[in-house]
Amino acid sequence: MSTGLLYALAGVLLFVLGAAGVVVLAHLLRKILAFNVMGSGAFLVLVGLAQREGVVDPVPQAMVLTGIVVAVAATALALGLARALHARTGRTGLSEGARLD
Amino acid sequence: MTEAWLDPAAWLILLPLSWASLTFLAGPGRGGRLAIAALAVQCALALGLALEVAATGARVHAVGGWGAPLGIDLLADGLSAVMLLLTQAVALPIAVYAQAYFTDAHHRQEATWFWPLAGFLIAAMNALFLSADLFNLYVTLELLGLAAVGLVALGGGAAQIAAAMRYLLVSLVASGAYLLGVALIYGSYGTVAIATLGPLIGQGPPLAIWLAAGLMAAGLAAKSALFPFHFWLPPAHGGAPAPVSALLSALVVKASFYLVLRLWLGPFAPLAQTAAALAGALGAAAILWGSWQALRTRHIKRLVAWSTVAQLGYLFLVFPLLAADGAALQAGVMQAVAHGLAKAAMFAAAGVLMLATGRDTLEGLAGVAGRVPLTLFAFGLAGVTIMGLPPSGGFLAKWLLIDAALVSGQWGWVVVIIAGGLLAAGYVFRVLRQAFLVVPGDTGFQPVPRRLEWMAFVLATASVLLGLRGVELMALLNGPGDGQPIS
Amino acid sequence: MKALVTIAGLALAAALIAALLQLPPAAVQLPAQVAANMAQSGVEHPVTAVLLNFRGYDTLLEVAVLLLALLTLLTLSGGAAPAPDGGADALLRGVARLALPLIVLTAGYLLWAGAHRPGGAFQAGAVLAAGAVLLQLAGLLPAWVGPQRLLRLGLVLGFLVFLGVAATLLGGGALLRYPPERAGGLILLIEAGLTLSLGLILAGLFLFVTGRRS
Amino acid sequence: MSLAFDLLLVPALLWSAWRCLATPDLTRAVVLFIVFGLLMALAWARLAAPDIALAEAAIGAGLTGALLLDALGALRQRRGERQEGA
Repeated sequence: MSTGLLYALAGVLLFVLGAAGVVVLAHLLRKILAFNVMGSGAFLVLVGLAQREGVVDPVPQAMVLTGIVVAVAATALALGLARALHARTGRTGLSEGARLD
Repeated sequence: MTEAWLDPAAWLILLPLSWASLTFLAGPGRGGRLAIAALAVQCALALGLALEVAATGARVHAVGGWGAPLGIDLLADGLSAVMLLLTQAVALPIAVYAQAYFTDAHHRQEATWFWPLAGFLIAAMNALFLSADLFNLYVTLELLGLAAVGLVALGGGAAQIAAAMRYLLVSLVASGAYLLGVALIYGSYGTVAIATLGPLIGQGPPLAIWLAAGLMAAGLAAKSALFPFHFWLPPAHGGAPAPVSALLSALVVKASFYLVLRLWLGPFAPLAQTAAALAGALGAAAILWGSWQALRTRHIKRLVAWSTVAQLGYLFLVFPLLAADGAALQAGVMQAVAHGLAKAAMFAAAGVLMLATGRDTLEGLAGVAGRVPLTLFAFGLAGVTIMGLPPSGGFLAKWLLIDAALVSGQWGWVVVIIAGGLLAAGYVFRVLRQAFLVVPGDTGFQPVPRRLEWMAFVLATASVLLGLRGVELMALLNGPGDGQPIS
Repeated sequence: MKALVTIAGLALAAALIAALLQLPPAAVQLPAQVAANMAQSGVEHPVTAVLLNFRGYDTLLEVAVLLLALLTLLTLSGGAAPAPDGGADALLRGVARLALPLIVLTAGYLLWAGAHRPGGAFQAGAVLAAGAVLLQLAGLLPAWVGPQRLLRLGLVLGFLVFLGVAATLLGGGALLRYPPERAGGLILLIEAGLTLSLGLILAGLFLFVTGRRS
Repeated sequence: MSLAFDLLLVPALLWSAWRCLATPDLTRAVVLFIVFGLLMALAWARLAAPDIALAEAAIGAGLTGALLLDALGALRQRRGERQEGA
């Protein structure tokens, strides 16, 4: 098994772990952590899988750089919303507001 | 063929990006006039692009001059041209509406960064409709999602922040699933250019591609609020300021639907048939559940938002019918356009009603018809489209859907479509009946800027008249000569 | 709910792993195409060539994403700004004064190095952002008191330069189509603008998260 | 040699991610996330992607970590110590 494929497989596990975390965990900060784990997993699959034959591929590497910046923007936004919600209601999760109408 | 520097496709992306940043530079709450002027130009550009595509067929703009698969291509075909037209045609009246809405004393504090956020939102949609590269589409999806979340949070109240947070989480997980799909596709074929992928997938896709298609479709369905992923939509669309709700409900959810359609008809066509029945079933469930909730809610904007959940269901009914009848594509696109115009009108009207009554409930509407008759008329006209009565665009869309279902012998869908229309009549009349109640004495209604009423009316009229001009729009989907709708 | 998610997650992971293990080699080989076009890209580092030339359009939109996140954070803080920390410690102030030239130098080096080896506008911007945060914490940055016109200009300047170059090059046949002989200079111009703006935006993401230090 | 390194790093990545999400203590979770980010930077170096390694360390672990730690403090504050929102 090549290095690339090994990390791609690790990426799959991280993605699934993170995605499940976003759904299951209640605290907003944990959801945000889980989202970041999920994103890292997808990035590892992108580069690892593309480089599974051992050839370095700058194209997915550049895509991941873009993705990391997008992820940090999303994280900052999510944290801002979480803090604003906490400041207004004292809540750190969404579940109490799950009523749809 | 025009000169490259006049290419409307490129300017439809550059222009909104520019005014988004310039209105930011101008300062909080400012830049409305610049945005409206730029949107007027964008309308002309979208129209020009549609005429060009109708005359000469799909056209490609190779960004950077490299061409796919090394570079990123922009593709303007009939489908993109229609969606671009819809986007600019809704955005311009809503911008005029927003300028008056946010000058109003009650909403001035919500105006802070509306214009730059709206500019990035529109730029993101235009870029999405034009992109022919799966990773670039991921970036446009994130841009669109973050802009939409920012707009939902604009009100600043606890309920709006909570709705924005929920929307953001759904949006991020959905884009994550989409991105993993892109990673699998790049790993499998070494490219993410849609044009290059088509023939490669046609040669018998490996398991990874099936999973990629599933992940991407699920992510996009969640972004389109397809049942059962609709739970985030009513609070987000129902709680945002009225012009924001209009943009989100009329346009943003259509963008991810467009992408599903694009992938379904394009590179994933070899896989599509397996999931067609599922997409249709979820669409049918959305129609019934969304309409039912719209019949029960006590809030005006929640009612309109639940109606969006239901109307989006019709879009997904297209998938089981596509294989049998090419008219299903036209029906779906007509539904997207008609609903876009009508829903923007409804939210615009709902915003006027809430300003006039100072309340957000249906009970508060009693007697309001005497004060804002034009708005009620606009709401009713938009309702005609939502119910699918002739001669509206909604009628044309639903008629084509029923026709496609009958041709292919799929009777079940016909029942759902007709039931959805009856339920829609129920919730539209709930609003109208309450508004026309005669109430004795002073009701204390607030005056409303006339411009708000007129914009609701313009959008509603457009959604009805669309039924008369629908043929031209649908001809665009077929391209100039060949009957092949996509590239 | 938890059990359902666990089962679905395990099934998805198993399917994905099976799919990855049986994947045949890719049909398209982009690394070869990147290598073949490096001479025309204006830079010598392949990742920078992809990021700013071959797929420069992605990067343009990505900067918009960052601006957008900042805008929403500004909305959430109600346009009100983080007040400067009055009692900043003298030691911190001294350290910040000393570190500042070093930070700017490092950012400049990373920016310049990006053309040839790992580095570039994003890494340089991150370093500048760290510097801006340091200055703010030391109370040396009165401009942060609010997103005034000058600060807003700094925040969007990199994006506007990028947009301007993209639009100007439209005359050459396509968006962002650099003439090979001028590509290096234009990319450096864009990266310089981006370094400044990204530094401010990234620092802003940190400082404007709902009224820091208020 | 390098394979041995990979076989240590991959479990460490998975373990830190798992602990980060599973630990009951929030502060620990954030610290573990920063550790995870640094391990990711190592993974990128192993994948011959030094640009990503730099960005991951600076932005992924650094900036995100700082944002998270700061948010942690804010979310711990009792409601009422901060101004009430609209």
